Amino acid sequence: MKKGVRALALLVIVAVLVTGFTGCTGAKAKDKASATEQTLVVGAAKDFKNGSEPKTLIFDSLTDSLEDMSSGPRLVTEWEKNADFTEYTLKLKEGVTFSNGEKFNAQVAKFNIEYWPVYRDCGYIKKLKSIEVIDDKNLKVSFNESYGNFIDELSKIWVTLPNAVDAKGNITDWTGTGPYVLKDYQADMSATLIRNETYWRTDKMPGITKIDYKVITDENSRVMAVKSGDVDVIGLTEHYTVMPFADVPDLQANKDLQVSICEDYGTITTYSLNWAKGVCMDQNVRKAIALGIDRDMLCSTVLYGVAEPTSRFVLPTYKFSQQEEGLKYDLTKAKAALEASGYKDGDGDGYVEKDGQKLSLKMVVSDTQVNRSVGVFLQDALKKIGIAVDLQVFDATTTKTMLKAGDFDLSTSHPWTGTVVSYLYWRGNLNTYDDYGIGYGVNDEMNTLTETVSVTGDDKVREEAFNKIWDIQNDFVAGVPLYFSQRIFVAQSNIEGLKFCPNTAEVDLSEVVIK
Amino acid sequence: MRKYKVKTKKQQKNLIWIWSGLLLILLILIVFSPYIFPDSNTINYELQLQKPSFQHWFGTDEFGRDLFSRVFNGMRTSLMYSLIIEAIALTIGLAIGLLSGYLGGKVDGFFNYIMNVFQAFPTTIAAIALIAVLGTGDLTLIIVLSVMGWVAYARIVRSETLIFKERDFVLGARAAGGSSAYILGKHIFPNVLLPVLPLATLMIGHGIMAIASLSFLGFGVQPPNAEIGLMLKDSATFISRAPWLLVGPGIVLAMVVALINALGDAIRDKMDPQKQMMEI
Amino acid sequence: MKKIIINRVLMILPTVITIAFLAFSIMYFSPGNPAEILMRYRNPEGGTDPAALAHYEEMLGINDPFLTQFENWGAGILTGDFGESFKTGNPVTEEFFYRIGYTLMLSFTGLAFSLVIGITLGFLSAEFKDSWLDNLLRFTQSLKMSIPSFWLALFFIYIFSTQLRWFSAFGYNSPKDLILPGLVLGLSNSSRMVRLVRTCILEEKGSGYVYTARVKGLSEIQIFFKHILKNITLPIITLTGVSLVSMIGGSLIIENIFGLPGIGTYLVSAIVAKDYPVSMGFLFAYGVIIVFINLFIDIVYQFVDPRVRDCANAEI
Amino acid sequence: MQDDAVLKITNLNTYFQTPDGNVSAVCDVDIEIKKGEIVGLIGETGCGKSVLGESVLKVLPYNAIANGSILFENSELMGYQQKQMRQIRGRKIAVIPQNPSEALNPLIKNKKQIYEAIDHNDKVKGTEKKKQALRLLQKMHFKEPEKVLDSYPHRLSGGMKQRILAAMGLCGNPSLLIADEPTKGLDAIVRSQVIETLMLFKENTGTAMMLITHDLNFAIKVCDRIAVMYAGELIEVGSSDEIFNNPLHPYLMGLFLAQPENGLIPIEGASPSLINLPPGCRFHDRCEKASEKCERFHPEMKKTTLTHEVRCWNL
Repeated sequence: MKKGVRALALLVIVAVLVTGFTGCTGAKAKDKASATEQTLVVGAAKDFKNGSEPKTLIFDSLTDSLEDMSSGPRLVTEWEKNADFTEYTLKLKEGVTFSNGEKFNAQVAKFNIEYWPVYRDCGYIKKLKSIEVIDDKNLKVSFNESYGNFIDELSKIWVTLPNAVDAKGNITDWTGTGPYVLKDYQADMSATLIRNETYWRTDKMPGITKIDYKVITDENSRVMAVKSGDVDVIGLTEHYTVMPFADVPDLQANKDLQVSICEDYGTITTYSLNWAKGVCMDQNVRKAIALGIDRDMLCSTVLYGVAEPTSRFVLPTYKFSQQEEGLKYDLTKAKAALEASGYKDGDGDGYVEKDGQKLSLKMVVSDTQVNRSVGVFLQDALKKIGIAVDLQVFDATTTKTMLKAGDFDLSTSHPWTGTVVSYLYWRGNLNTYDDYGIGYGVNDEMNTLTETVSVTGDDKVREEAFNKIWDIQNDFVAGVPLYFSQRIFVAQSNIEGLKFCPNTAEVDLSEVVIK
Repeated sequence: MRKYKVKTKKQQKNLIWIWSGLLLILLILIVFSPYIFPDSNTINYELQLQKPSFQHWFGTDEFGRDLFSRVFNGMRTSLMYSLIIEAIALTIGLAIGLLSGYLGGKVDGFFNYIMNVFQAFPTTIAAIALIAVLGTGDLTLIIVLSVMGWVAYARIVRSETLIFKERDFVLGARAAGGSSAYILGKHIFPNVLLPVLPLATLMIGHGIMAIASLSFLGFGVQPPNAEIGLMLKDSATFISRAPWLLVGPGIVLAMVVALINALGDAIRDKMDPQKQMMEI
Repeated sequence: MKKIIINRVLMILPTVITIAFLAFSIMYFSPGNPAEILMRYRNPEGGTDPAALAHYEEMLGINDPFLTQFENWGAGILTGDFGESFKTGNPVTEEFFYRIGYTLMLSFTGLAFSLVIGITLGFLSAEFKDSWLDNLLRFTQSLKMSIPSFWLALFFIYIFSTQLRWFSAFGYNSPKDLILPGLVLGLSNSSRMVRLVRTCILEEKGSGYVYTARVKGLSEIQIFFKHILKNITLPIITLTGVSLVSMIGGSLIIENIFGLPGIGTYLVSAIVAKDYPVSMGFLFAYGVIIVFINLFIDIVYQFVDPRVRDCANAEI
Repeated sequence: MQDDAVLKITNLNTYFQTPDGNVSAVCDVDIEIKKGEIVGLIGETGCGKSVLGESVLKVLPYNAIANGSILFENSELMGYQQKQMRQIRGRKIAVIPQNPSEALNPLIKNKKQIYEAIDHNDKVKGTEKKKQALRLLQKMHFKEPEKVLDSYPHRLSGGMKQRILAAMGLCGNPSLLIADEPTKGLDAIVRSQVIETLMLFKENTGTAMMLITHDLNFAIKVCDRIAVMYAGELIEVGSSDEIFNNPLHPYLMGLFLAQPENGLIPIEGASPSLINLPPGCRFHDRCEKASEKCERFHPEMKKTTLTHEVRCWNL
């Protein structure tokens, strides 16, 4: 009996010790900053210097993207163009300085216009003849041929100091004219930014004085972090969905959090079909795949009703987007397409075969919850039309390596984002493999059309060319658009003023306050 | 004086029977899971993320698949791979341990040193590094864990061989002119096999856990195959919405491994009566 | 004494060299062209320029024979130069020393938990042998041994972070953030400790000197603290070493889940990202740390047990 | 009469609870030790003689249960709590544990272990404590007591360890010494040292002794009275002379025949399991004279002389 008492006493002591330990360290945690000092803790998916979004906090672009995807003034305040789009005169904002005191002038702008387009998929560099510095505030840009997309593309030029870059398109000195100044940076881990108190756009002066940028690579950890209040917001510095869709309903139900879903700007998740190698060389197989996927079902089940089904390549908000949806779900048509190529289920195992060869796709995706779930969904969906899917999930690097080697039949791909014209320049012309699978440059006509849409200043011509592009893509099926994946911010409920920007890369904190 | 209730031999035996029975039931469910639960991979979106109920004891996952049947399907993969891994590791370990212990000298020194090197790398990390070389996949998983697993066997076989080498019957056989191969195969091998048995049992549990860990990190079994680590990885996403996704696989995994370990302990006790004596 | 220690240290030299060799060859034989990988990291937005590739190949010396490359790398190690990370461009040593702190903090927190848990529960289990408490403790131990640490981690996060909000679920902001991962690590490694402490205490309790102490009139508490504790130190130290090794190895999955910037997570991400210098350097470092922990245990052994100490002295 | 007895055990039963059933290690034992008397307790290994000693001191393993009566200096120990028992152990009853090579903690210096014993009896301060320890060691005829104090047990020989254990026993004021197998596994020379040690002890304290041993010759040499134990019960008690000159129980006779000087004739068979004891005489299946009665009925102790008792039907 005495022993029992002693045991109890020991347990109590241990418990006291443990709680004492936790209590002490708990008390050390610092209080939140006072009202005037507002710190926003951002949970990010990527290294600060690696993504395209974080840099928009430090740098300014030459022009702004507006909601209809046209351009507005920023560092370039006014522009004039001649009738055939071969000459542009740009007027620059006066009195803008970099955070280290250097002035922004025509020389700096000229450097940026010449240096960055290669790394930002801007087509104008191919037609650029000369840039003439008229005076400190005025530039004249001349092209060899007419180029109508120039001003739009300037929205992708984020202005750095001329001596702040290396020969490979890397920024070596992160000094910009933007709303924030980079104070501290740990590769792959964190960054600290403080407000640029002399920011030239006084109307856009942010209320947040300090940003703690924390890299959280694991998607579940990211969600946990915002749930437990460790970070104020996630999804802010990425142009894609950074949390599993499955979490969204749960996050929405959480009273401590607010979930903003962007209705207008986002990306369309598109899967790539390896049309240059293997079974997917057969157009009918590609068609069957595109027809065999029930996108409504996909979105309502494994995407939890958060994503919207679509079979378009670009958002309908885009002026030149295709008029109608592309290939829609149709089981009979899908089966017919397969039959047309001679695929039949001869042995009754549920899978079709041709020349004794079972139709089996190698599906390669990188390891995220959404990819795994969609993969299993597709596997199940394609089984219904008799196609077997060998799902292989790898880490991001391995996936990229395999895609680049063409070692896949079906894979995730890069959506048609950025300005559509830039995307066409990048992957619309490509007929080989890259990190995102295979390009959409399925024939020579795609090259001509890409040329046309970027050069012309005439919306009619552009529209015609785009319609042809959509026809080609819908007919050839180099890729299968599946769903419209919105941008989603998840933030603590005391944070107000988070907003989505038309330029998907831009992070605009000008109206954000922490209550 | 305090009175302790000491379990009688009969009670102990009964307990062992209960455990063995439980393990047997689990093993039957696991081994024959494809026949007992033929539609564990059948997708039914109407049943998405259902709470545990009478029809679905562990609930359902995001594809509406019955978690209970999937858990056993998953354990089947784990158990099968673990058995293969331990069989390979045991073979390598036996061969090296026997040679090392019997031949001694430079051979022993060499193998000892190799074993030290192998033990310098934590299993998970070494496995991931090797998987990086060989590529992710189920086969790689088996190879890698076998390569990392033999050392434990080799050590115990070696020390047992050293003991038996000096035993009279071995010395006698040697004096009678038996060849080394004959002595190793006929006299030492059967004797060292016995002490290895409890370790081998314990290592099956370890193997299951190692496979689960690697799959959890994304270096193991591929979907849509059910595997415990993979299922737990998915459950991480649904942890607040559907915590039961974490519970079911955890319970079965813990039960199977615990029971296998208990079996290993029982075997060891049986073979080491001294321990039992000590307990008196 | 000194001689013995020096001897031991010298004996690990070939092991260390082999570890270096293995670490190097694993990365050498892994698929992919390091020059191409390096180029992609240094120039993420550019294409593949053959001239640039040639330049990077030249820089890395990847066309040299295997042994030459190994020698170069080995020579670098001797001068403390492990190369630079492909990904971040920082020296590997810098990356390492920045992160090893977190791993060690985590491991030692885990160790502390496992010792406290192990000794307390082991003591209780032995003291109340065969009582309900002992049975319960033994049952939980064997169950705990069969639960993977990541399961425990997820479960704890669910309970303590998302439900109770006591601890943060991610990253390292204050020492408090080590409690949960440390507890998970400690718990999943404590089963062996509890078992060991229990068996050792029981064994010691049946031993001659405890009998002597008893008949001398010492109380059980006195006997435990003055005699038994000292005698079970040795096996505890040995197991502590083993646990430390397994914790440093096993911390990777915990670091991963709790987002601690330790060497485990970083090594895995480096392996995945094919950041060769980091992978090789960290693999090597892992091996060496573990070899040295084992060495350390060996030496501590000598100090604790006067019998071993005397033998050591006699050998000189 | 009563005042004369240091220890009076009546009807002592000790058994162990094990998974196989209860093991009765000590069965209905009655024994008495008078002041200054040396009583030998003889029997083969496992007959329960050590358990008898442990029962007196209440240092039995946790699964043991003892009942009966143990009167020590007229107080009933049976009802004592462990705390009260500690006042007896080391102070009133000293013990020289069996197997001296394991009876000292190998990791603690000798002096500390001796100090513990001193501390238990009365608190003395540092230097005084050392002096007392030295005195004790000198009493035990150590030649270099300082050196002994400062070394670890493994540096000492078996005989020296035993003398240290004896020294620890000396530091109280014991009226009873229990020496458990003091000669087990020792050669002739060391054995004579042990006898010397015990004699030294007696000289120093004049205490009564319970000598637990399996060594018949040794017991006869040293003891005043001898009790023979077999399978947990006493089978013959008598003075040394009576036991030596007139052994009555067949088992005791067998023991004498098994002595080296008598030709090493072993007793056939083995002692019975203490779990399932035969109903009759516990020795019957090894006994040449066993009759059916021996097989079926358990014999009681019978007095043959005033001091000689035996448990056998054949007398």
